[in-house]
Amino acid sequence: MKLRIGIHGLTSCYGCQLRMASVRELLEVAENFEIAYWYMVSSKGEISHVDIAFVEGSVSTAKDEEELKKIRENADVLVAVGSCAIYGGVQGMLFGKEYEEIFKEVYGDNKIEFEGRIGEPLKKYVKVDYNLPGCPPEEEEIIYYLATFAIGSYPEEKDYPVCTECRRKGYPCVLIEKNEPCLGPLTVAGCDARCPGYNVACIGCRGPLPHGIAWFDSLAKTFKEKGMSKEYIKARMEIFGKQYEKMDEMIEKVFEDED
Amino acid sequence: MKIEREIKNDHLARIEGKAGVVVEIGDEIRARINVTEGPRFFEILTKEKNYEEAAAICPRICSFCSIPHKLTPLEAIENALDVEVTEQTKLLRQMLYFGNMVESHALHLYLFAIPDYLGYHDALSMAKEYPDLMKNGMDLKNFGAMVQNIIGSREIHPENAVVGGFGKLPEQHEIEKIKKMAYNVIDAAVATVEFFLDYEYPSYVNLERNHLAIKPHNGYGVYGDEIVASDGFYFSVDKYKEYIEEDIAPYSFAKRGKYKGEPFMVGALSRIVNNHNLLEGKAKELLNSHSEFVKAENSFSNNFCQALEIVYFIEKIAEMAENIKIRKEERVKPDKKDGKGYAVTEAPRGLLIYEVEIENDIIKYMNVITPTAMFLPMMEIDARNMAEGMWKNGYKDIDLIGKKVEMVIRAYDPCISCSVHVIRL
Amino acid sequence: MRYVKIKDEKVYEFLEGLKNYGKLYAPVKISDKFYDRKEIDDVKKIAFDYIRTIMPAKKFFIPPKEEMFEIDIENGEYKEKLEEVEPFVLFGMHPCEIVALRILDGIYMDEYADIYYTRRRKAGIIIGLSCLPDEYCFCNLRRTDFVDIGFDLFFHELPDGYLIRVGSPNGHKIIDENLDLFAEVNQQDIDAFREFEEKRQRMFRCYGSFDNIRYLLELTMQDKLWDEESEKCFGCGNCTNTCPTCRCYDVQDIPNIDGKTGKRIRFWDSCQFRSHGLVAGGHNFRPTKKDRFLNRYICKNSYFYPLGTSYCVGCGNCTYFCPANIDFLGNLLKVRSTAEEVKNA
Amino acid sequence: MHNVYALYKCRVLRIYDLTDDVKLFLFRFENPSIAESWTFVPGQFVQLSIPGVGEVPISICSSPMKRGFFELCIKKAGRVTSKIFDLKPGDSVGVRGPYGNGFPVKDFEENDLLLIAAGIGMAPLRSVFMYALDNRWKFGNITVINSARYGKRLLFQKELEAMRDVAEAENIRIIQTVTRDPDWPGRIGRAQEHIKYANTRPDKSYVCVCGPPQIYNDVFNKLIEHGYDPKKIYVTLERRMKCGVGKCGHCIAGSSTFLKYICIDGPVFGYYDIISTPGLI
Ligand SMILES: Cc1cc2nc3c(=O)[nH]c(=O)nc-3n(C[C@H](O)[C@H](O)[C@H](O)COP(=O)(O)OP(=O)(O)OC[C@H]3O[C@@H](n4cnc5c(N)ncnc54)[C@H](O)[C@@H]3O)c2cc1C
Ligand code: SF4
Ligand code: SF4
Ligand code: SF4
Repeated sequence: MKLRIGIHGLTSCYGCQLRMASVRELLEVAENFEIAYWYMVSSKGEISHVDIAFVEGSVSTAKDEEELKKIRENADVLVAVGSCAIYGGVQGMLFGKEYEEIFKEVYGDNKIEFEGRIGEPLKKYVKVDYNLPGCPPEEEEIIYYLATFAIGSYPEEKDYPVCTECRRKGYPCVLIEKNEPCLGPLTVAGCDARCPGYNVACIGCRGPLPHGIAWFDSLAKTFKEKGMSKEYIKARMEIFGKQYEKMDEMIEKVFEDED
Repeated sequence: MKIEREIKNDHLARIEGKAGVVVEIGDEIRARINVTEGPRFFEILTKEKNYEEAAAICPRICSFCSIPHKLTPLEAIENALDVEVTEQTKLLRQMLYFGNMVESHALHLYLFAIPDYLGYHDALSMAKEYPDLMKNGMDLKNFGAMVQNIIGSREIHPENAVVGGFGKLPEQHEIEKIKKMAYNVIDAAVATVEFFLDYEYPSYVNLERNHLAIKPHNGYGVYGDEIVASDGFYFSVDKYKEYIEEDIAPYSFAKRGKYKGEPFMVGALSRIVNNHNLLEGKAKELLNSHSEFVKAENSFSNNFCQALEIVYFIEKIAEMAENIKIRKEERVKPDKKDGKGYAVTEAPRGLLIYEVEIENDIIKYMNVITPTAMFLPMMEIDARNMAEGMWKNGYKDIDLIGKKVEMVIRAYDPCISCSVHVIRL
Repeated sequence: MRYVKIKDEKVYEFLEGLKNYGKLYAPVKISDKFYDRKEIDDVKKIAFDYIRTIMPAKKFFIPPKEEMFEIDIENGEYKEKLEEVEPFVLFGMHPCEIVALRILDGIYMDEYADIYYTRRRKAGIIIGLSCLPDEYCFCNLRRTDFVDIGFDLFFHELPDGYLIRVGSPNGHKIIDENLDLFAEVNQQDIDAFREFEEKRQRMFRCYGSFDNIRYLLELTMQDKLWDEESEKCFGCGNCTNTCPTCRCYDVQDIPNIDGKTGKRIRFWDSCQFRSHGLVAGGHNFRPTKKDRFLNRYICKNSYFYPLGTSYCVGCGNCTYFCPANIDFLGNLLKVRSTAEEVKNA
Repeated sequence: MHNVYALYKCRVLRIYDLTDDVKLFLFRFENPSIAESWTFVPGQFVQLSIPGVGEVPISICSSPMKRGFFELCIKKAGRVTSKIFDLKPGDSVGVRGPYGNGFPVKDFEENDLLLIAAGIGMAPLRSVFMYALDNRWKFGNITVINSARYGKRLLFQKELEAMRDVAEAENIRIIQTVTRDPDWPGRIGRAQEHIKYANTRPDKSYVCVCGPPQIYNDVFNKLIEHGYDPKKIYVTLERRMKCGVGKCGHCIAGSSTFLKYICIDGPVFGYYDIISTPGLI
């Protein structure tokens, strides 16, 4: 029996769905699964019971929330796909600010009939069974997740950082060599350290490591020793890590003595 | 107004992002496009960030055009900081950009638009009966993706393009690979153009309109400093606020562009209308023999023009790959720390404008105007005209009208995520 | 032992000739500061003065990621996947890495010999190269600064060439087949060799006895030093990945999208990762970062009995490649072994 | 050269539910020559693979006297074990082994035998027990203490209960106790509290213990209090394992002066190994 899957997008750049739609094995995916719902790709179907729902995007409007809850009610398993769904994404950076103020800054005194909010991860609203990280996720991982479900199992999530893939690939370390603010040490692996491989410091697009093992404090300390300012470190780490519990606190701790 | 019938679709399928459409039929006919995608406030996200980080955030505005949303802010930043990148960087960036054009157009045509033409819900079911057609689409998409993977590090959110150049230059053998593949897929591109020759455009959406496109630096390119309108007027990008204004509608998180107070169009059709004489090679031949398919007043021609562009850009990539000899060079580091800069490029869906102000390496102000925000009002008019035309000509099947209205919208290839990145003027 | 000499002007010819014995790999510069072993096209690119490579030589024998089996899920079968192993030559191996390989041999070619490792090991020719230490090296403390076995040939730098020690039948064969490239070793060479060795010995960061470190370490596991040092750690695994003797690997079954076939792969793992000590039911034998941090110190300083050395060969990689700047030897010295640090070394 | 990671195909013959999350599986080797030659020592384990899902170490819980067949008692714990739970008779799996040192059963001969199990710990000890039953004349008195939190979690509870009376006549004592189950009609309390009821003579006994690591110290203290010889106390440990043959490094444990692989140096360790090695339990 083919598994029924649904693929959904809340507020995002649609990159995760696009990545799913552009996997090389797309036609095999269509063959091996019953795609019950995928608005970006198909005008057929509506939210109905599925074995597995994949959801990208952050909850950024009242409508998103409503839709997400409906998806959850209709899915046996829910997978949060991508940095927006897992940590709120780049728009999640505004976390902690007042929505009304930001709205005003952008829309002035105009009124819009939909209710917007600051982007938040799915787990704030519903139970998430698995995370498929990435911004966007890698083709290999998308296939791995789907395939493990297809054989009646489930994926093993990575809990080690980009650094280790960087080393497995033999790339020169940009943090040691060029003192560039690489976030590889606290970012969940899976991209085969793409950016360090291009001599670009990782900006942590896959999001911080799960299980409380993203050591923002240790890394901030090293950055500080390399002469970076607190504002700079914070600004960089928050791009994908703002909604990681204790990120702010961990960075503050490193700069405590100074303030 | 008493509403007799209403077409309402909360969530349009097969477009990028989340929007709905409402058509009300009564004494008069009204249409509006509800952009329900949540706001993401990119101007605020990038504020107070180092420019390098800002340039990494911008692509996240939209995955379909993440390359334009990387390369355009880079150019604006470089303009602000007086960075003059090398010729090689310019060439590679152009190639990267063209790769994105091919992929984006291929995805849009094959995944979103063509199923409409053939009467399918989606490309996946279409693929069963039209496997060869679908293979063309996948080949084109894969080719575009390959170019972006090689030069940009990946096809979505390319991190290799950085201020002053590239983190790592592609290897010569990778360029060779691009060249080889380009020649392999050109037939698929031509077949795409030919696909559209079997279809006529609905005349209901015929309407005189202004087309805005870039005045390219060289050839039928994507980089330039000036914007030309089909009314003959042109202006340089730093004056954009004088001619392009935006307003807000209560049913949309996206702002809506006007040129001299009027709705206008941007995108593949606008580029061909304004710059067709710059086309070369096979694309030019195809255009010459099928010029009746380019109708400035009909937005359906946009799909045909996208297909033409695929041919053009693949040939161009092949030509560039033929000539380029990768030289080792370092990225150019800016001497300045402050400045104000503008950039405009032609994203797959049309003009994309970035404005930045930098103080001590930190972004103090950033403004982005995306193509979808520009053409939204025009798209709404076309959607309305489609519904009205059909209704007045005796079509009473609301579902059918709804489908056709969706087709109009899809012809534009709107990018809703882009449109709600949210702009501040 | 058999000794021969090669003069500088013949070295490149010799290296070029090595390609007849297999693919030639040697250290090359890959960025401003780092070296790695790569396949050599142009022998002039070989870096003779490198000290350490970012990937230890273990990568040639246990690749960072490899496929072990093809899986036929439908029929419940695992088919072993053994790719063709071609002969290859590793030129420029320093003593510590040669010992490290022998430690890996002990692990991988014991009673339960690992076929993947063994096949590659048998296909590899090892050519050593003498080196001068930097402030990260402490092979002298580990007694791995000089090797008697474990190589086919070993090159010792001389002012005008290299003194070569021949360490295996394969080594003899290579010398014999290229006899015209070599000369006899004369008194001058012997003096130069001695001088080099003396100079080298004077350059180390510390001297003294280090074997007792394992007792001292065990006795000081409660010290707050370990709290402080582990706090700096990113838990990123760079230390274990760059360590020539760390060899933990993880295994995963990866099904294909058809759900009918798949592959079993293995890839480098690290004891610095949370899941390394995790067992079903959520119990973790090394639940905190400090536990994991200390685990490496314990493991590396324990004895590898078959060779009578510690698992750590004193190469200094883990310190040099630590992005958090944690000094492995420095910390060991802090728990006070009797070895003494020489300032201004 | 033989590939140590290569798997022998085995078929599931029978499945018994032991508790709501533990099942007993009876396997048979497909290949007759392996079925004939394959043997093991109680306390050893196999690596069991579910194709496409993964591999896990599982102790063998039957007696080695039964050639060609073996039993595994498996608790549903995660990815692989959940898939094992979906197996049906006739399905095939991959098995390799046996691995580990096992209990020194030869040394046990002519002594009394005290087996103390908590929770899933009964799995490896059942193998020792079955072996002792198959070779009854070689051993002295035998006591099995089987403990769990709740009655319904006691492994092999029925099997053991059924043989209780006959067993007493054979100088085999079976003690089943639970810690948290008010409805349980039998004994209450932790395993170590029942050592005093054993029929084994402390000065003539070998002791085997298996359970969660937290219980070991208490059990040891009680045993020593009762006069059991620390030299003759054995435990079996568990760790994450990916190879079972001393390669993958996951099961390395201990301290810098005593570093051990649980898979090849263990999983069975003596009492003195344990107390002289921080980190082993
Ligand atoms: C020597 C030995 C004997 C064992 N005997 C039995 C037995 O008789 N019956 C029984 O039910 N269980 C036994 N276990 C425990 C059993 O191996 C784990 O329950 C099992 O590995 C869990 O795997 P999983 O994939 O279901 O769980 P997950 O938690 O999803 O595990 C994922 C991976 O982690 C590893 N892993 C997780 N937990 C353990 C663990 N406890 N031990 C080793 N590796 C682990 C495995 O490699 C597994 O593939 C034994 C363990 C060891 C080491
Ligand atoms: S470059 Fe970044 S990811 Fe790579 S090892 Fe260094 S810190 Fe880690
Ligand atoms: S290296 Fe970092 S920024 Fe680059 S793709 Fe990986 S996680 Fe994202
Ligand atoms: S522990 Fe450090 S110094 Fe010792 S062998 Fe490993 S990497 Fe080298």
